[in-house]
Amino acid sequence: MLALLKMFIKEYIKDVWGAISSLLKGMKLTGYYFMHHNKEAITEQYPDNRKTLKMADRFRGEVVMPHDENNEHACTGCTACELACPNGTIKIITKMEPTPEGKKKKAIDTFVYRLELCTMCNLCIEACPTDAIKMDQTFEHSVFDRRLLTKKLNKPESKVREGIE
Amino acid sequence: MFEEVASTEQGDLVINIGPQHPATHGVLHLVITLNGETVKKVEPHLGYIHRSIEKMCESLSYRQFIYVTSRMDYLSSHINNHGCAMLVEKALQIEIPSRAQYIRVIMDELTRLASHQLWWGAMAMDIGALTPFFLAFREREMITDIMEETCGARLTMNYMVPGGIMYDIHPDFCKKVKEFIKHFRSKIDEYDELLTGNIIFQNRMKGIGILSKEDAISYGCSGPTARASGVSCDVRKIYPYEIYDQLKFDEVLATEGDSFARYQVRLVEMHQSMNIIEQLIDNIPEGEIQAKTKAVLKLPKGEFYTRIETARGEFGIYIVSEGGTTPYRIKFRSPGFSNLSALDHIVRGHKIGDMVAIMGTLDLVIPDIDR
Amino acid sequence: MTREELQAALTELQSSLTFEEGGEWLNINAPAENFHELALKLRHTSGLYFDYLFCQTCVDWKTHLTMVYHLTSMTHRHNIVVKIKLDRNNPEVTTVCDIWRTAEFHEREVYELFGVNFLNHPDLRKLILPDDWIGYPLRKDYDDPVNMIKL
Amino acid sequence: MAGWASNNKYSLLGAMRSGAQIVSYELSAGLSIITIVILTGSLQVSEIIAAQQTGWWIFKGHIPVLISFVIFIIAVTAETNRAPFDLAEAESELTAGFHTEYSGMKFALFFLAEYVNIFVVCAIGATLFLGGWMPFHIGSWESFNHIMDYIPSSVWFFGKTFFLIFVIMWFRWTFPRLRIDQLLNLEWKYLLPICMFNLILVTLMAIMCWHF
Repeated sequence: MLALLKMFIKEYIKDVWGAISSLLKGMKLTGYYFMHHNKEAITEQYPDNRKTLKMADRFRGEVVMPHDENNEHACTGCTACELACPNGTIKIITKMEPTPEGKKKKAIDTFVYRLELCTMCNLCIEACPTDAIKMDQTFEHSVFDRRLLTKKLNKPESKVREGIE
Repeated sequence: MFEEVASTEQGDLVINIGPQHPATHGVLHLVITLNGETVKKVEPHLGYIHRSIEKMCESLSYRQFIYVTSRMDYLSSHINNHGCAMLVEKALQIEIPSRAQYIRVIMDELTRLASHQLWWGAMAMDIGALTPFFLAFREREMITDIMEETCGARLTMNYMVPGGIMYDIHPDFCKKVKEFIKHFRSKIDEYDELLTGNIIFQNRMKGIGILSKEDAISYGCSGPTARASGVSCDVRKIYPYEIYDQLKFDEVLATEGDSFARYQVRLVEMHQSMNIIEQLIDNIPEGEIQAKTKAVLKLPKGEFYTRIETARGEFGIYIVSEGGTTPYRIKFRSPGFSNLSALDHIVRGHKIGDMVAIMGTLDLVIPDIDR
Repeated sequence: MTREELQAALTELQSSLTFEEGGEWLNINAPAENFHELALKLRHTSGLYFDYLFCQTCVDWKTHLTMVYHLTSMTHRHNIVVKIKLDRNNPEVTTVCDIWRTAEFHEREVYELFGVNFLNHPDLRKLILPDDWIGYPLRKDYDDPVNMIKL
Repeated sequence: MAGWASNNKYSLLGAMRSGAQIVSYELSAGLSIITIVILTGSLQVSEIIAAQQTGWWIFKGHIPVLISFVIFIIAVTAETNRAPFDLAEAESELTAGFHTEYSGMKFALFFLAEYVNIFVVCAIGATLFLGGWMPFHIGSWESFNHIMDYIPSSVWFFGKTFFLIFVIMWFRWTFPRLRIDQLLNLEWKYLLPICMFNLILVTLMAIMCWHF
């Protein structure tokens, strides 16, 4: 009887001690992080670090059409991107433009890009045969008027670069 | 809804958990009937973020429909995409280059790690511990950085295309992954220290929400939830895809079927995932990353089914093709949907606090359930 | 069990089954009548023992509906696909949720998206859609001029 | 009461939990205070502190006082509804418990009350176990004691109080929440018996004058 009681008390104390030590172990860890928060914590001071913040090169923020210094782009208006897009984000309006030889040639009038529909899936860039569009690394897209999200990607007066078919 | 209230016994309290509730991790609506603090019945009401992905896919081509699946189970978006790409490859009998296979598997396992880390933090948050959430996110941040660098996005990567992967890995990829594995190996012990050994945590978890093996099979559970009940259902082992049959890893099984078993299965799975990545990361073969495919994919007439092991369980895609460029009917068998159906069964008789803990260990992702 | 063995065993089980050629797994066409009995046999016959219903869905073929059950056996690791042709105007089939409990949710989903009526289902209510929704969205002729965006 | 009044099911559950919790934990908090009262022989706070002039009770009182200190900390954490005993406002279960429906100034008052509560119990703890405004002295280190005496007593008191508050907050980051039945089990099966046993020990100690 006494032995049983002794065992019970021993078990009881062991239980209580085990419980407390497991709690203390956790507290030690959080205490360590409290003391070493400068070293271990990863914090992006986001709006304040805009100047130094660099997104990864491949980060997909929005579709842009790069123009070179002569205000020329590489888009032929083949609508491959329009077909590849799952959401109807891209709409290409073409026009007929006279070439120097006097023939008429298809060229883009407006490259409409609706950012609000875009899911940044990169399918249009994959589809583009002339690498005319690419993904930009911007990510702050919020505006007050949703009409601003419908963008025209080709700059006014821009032309197709020579030699791109 | 009103009939439900009327049909409950007197003295029962009908309480709505969700659609906006911290415990549901999304917009799941649970109508629970309580007797005091004890749960008598749980009734899930779904559809708050149903986007009708199955219907949408019927009008998308076989290249386009892949991106939608990353919006389902957003935590294992990579693996969902992988499953879809695999299905198209299977139907068209495309052999994909081994470099792409290796990269796909590494990415899958990284996604699984990230998903389990997030689960660990969120589950700890469900039972009231705050620090685990931050610890888990700190490590997850490294994975998402790796993903961002290589795939271009942090969560919905859309890195898989039928026939391979979209573009080659970033030059720093291998170095960063190795760094991450080394770092995470040292940090995963902290997970144990902080939570696993904790007496309060153990009391909250052990013997709670027991799902027997028969029930797990009958309810169609899969993934860690079923493996904790002793159901051997790891698709990676049973129906190996890509290069999983050449890899050395164990299927993690537990027999208890309680919350603690589910917890431990996932923790051990993190170790297994790291082992897999370590086996692969130094041996990525050189070569092509994409097999040659036609610009417009047309699946042959017929029915195709692919299964893949996501972080939550078995993800199945069933496509009925009429031979055109778009699927005739597509069905996603999402692991969360089946796992959720077992919730009512295992929660009954437990306290409301346990219900939250059980939901945490089931690891439900609501967009996955709603689709 | 190999495909041929399965086919033989299933024919023995119920002679009215027809089998489809091709496909990854054995495809079975079963009649809608007495489906519950067949399901019970599939679940409990010792050689077959299909205890895991991992996917249950419905396909609208414009002329008829097809219920598709993907079954696997956790012990024998073989899979079959059971298909049941249903009348499109009055689709009715007995529930299997007493055999595979996961079917309860899957059937509710099929009920609201395809309008298939599951007999003896304990709780056949809409799961995803609002209670007052009209129409069956995943049927091919479903048209919703308000919410549908045509691209 | 506030939980009930707001006519919300979460709040009602929170209020019920809070009631059960406060009633049970009041006991062990009270009993652990009584140990000090026994040692001092007075209920007057000034006398309790005066008795600690030669050393704080937590050092003077050997293990029994240490035990009662630990129990006191646990009990007051529970009584002030702080994690891991924050069942009344368990955010993952009851969204916010009894104050789900309150916002603005009412919410502010609730929280003000809660934090004042923490401050008060920690102040009591500092008074009883850590010697109130008495500076930290070590036996015969005269010069060390002298330096300690220069620190104003109010700094000592607030320092001790804030240390206890810090410990309670430390609990909050670290521990997962208990379940309601475990909470009551902990009180009635562990804390109360230990407290009772401890009380006998302390009484014996006080009679035999084993403490310093």
